[in-house]
Amino acid sequence: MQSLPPVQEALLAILLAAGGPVELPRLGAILSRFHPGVHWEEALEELCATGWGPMELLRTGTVCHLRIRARHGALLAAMELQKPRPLSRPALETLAVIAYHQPVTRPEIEHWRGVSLSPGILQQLQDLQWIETAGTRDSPGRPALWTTTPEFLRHFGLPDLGALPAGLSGPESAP
Amino acid sequence: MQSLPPVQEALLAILLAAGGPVELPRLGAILSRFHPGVHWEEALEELCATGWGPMELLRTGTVCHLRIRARHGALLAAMELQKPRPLSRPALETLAVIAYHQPVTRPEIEHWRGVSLSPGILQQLQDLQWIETAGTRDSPGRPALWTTTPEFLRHFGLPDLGALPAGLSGPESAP
Amino acid sequence: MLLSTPEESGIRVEGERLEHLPDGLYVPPDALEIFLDRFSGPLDLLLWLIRRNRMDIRNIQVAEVTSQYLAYLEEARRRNLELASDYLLMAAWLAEIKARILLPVPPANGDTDMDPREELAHRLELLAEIQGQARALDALPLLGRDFWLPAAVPHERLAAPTPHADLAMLATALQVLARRPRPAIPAGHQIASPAFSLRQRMGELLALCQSLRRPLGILELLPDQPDRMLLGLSLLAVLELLRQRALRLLPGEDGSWEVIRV
Repeated sequence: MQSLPPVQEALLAILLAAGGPVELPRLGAILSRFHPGVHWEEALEELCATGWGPMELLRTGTVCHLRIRARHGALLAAMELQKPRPLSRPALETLAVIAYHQPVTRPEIEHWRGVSLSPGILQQLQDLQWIETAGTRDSPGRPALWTTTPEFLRHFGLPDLGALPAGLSGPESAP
Repeated sequence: MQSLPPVQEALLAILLAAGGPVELPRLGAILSRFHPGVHWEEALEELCATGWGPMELLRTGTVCHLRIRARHGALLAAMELQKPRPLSRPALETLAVIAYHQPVTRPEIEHWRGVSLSPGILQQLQDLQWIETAGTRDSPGRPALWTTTPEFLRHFGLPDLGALPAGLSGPESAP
Repeated sequence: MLLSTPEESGIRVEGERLEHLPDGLYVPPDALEIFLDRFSGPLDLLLWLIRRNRMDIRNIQVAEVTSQYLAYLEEARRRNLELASDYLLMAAWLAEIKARILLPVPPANGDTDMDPREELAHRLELLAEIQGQARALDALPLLGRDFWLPAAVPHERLAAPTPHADLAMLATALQVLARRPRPAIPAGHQIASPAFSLRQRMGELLALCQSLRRPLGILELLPDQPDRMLLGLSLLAVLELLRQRALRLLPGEDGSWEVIRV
C-alpha cells in the first residue's frame, strides 16, 4: 500500500474533514504549526498535480477543495448516492422568516428565531438561489435586507408571495 | 505516485462520495458490475486492514464507512471545524431517555426524569439534529413521539441503535 | 466528560472540596443554592439522599429520607431561595407515603392503587437507569472532539441535490417560531440622551482639535469623567469625524495613533 508524506496526509485530512473549500492561508497556518519546516505549498502543488486515489485536488483563487475524479461518474451515478436530505431546521426557520417577513435584516431574523444565525445558513440559502439581498435598511450599520427570489417562488410552486400558506404570525410583530 | 488497484479506488470513490455508511450488499452489487471477476471482498478487507492515507475503513455489521485516523485529531481540533458544545445535565438525560427508550412522548420523558422539561431542551437537541418527531402516540392529546436521528448515530460514532452502550451504574450506588 | 454530578464533584465551598457533608444540615451556608442547582429535580435530590444514606432503593426508610428532604426545603425557604414547584409536590407526596405507612394496612378491598412505597422505588429506579444511560452516552467518543469523519466529496457530474423543503414545512417552521419564547425586543441603543448627544460631542472634539492646533492622542480625546455613555459617545464621535474627513488619523509614537484637524 502506498504511503503519503506526513504533510500531504495532514493536508488531505483537513480537506476531508472540512467538507468544503478551505482557505489557503488557514491551511498553511495549521500545516506550518504541525509540520514546522516543511514546505506545505510544495506538498499542495504535488497533490494538485497528481491527485490522490479517486480524488483530485483543485485550487481556485485562495481556496482549495477536493473532488472525485470524473472517471468515477458512471459508478457513482449507478450508486444513486445523492438523495436529497431535508433542509436543516435552522435553515428552514431562517427561510420561513425571510419568506413571511421580507424584507428583513439579519438581526431581525435572529430576533425571530431567538438564536444567533450561524454563518453558513444565509450562504446556503443564497447558494440555492432562494434568497438575495435587496438594498439596506436605513438604520445604524445599514444592515442588508433579505428577500426571497423568483427562483424561490418557482421551486415552491408559488405564483407570488401572496400565495404563501397562512403561517401563524407571532404574538408580537417584527421589530 | 503509486496507483491503487482499480477496484479499491472504485470502493473508496463510493465511500467518499457517500459521505457516510454504505450497505455492503449494495457496495458489492455495484463493484461486481463495474469490476466483474474481481473479488471486491478481498479489496475491502485489505483496505480495512491498512486504511488509506489519512483515513481508516471501518466495517460494522452490514455497513462500512470511512473515518479519519485518530492521529490527526490534534490537527483537526486546531482547525476548529466544529466545536462541540457541552450538553447540560438535563439535556443529556433527556437525550438518554429518547435514545434508549424511543419512541417516547414529552410526558414520558418528564415521568422518567421526575421533573418537567424546560422548553429549550428539546429545541436544543432538535437544532443539533439529534432528535426528531416520528408520528404521534394514539393517546389523549396525541402527543408527538420523539426518536433519535441518523445524525445522532453519526455524531456518537454508533453503527445503529443496538450499539448503544449499557448504562453505567452510579458511582454511589447502594452496595 | 461533559458534565459532573454532585456525587462526583462533591460540594465546594470557597474552593474547599467537601467530600463528606457534615451531619445535621448537610450543606454549609451559602452553598445551598449551588448545591440544589446541581440536581435535575426533586427526584434527583431524593435519589442522592438515599444513596448517601446507603439505603436500598427497594427498602427506603421513608421517615428518615423525608425528614432530610424536608430539612433542605426548609433551609431553602429560610434563605428565600426559589424552588420549582416540583420540589413542593415531592414533599407532599413523601408526606402522604409516610402517612400511609403509619396507618394500619386496610383489608384488601380491591384497591388497585400501587403501594406508594413501591411507586416511589419504581420512579427512583427509572431515574437511576436514565442517569446511568446518560453517563454511558457522555462517555461515548464524540464527532468533532474524539473522532472526525470525512465529509462527502463531490463529483462534478453529480451536483449536490437541492435539499428537500416544501411549503408545508415552511409554514410549520413559522408556527414553531411563533410559539417559541423569544427574548424581549431590545429597546435599541438610545445614544442621544438629554445630557449628551453625538452631535454635541463631535462639536466639542472638533473645537478642542481646532484650539490646540496639534495632533491629539486617544487619552486627550476621551472624557475626564468616568462615564460609560460619554466614553462611548466620544469614541463614536472620533470615528464619525474621521468618516466625515473632518479629522485625519496620524501614526503616533510607539504604534499608537493621533488625530489632527484637517
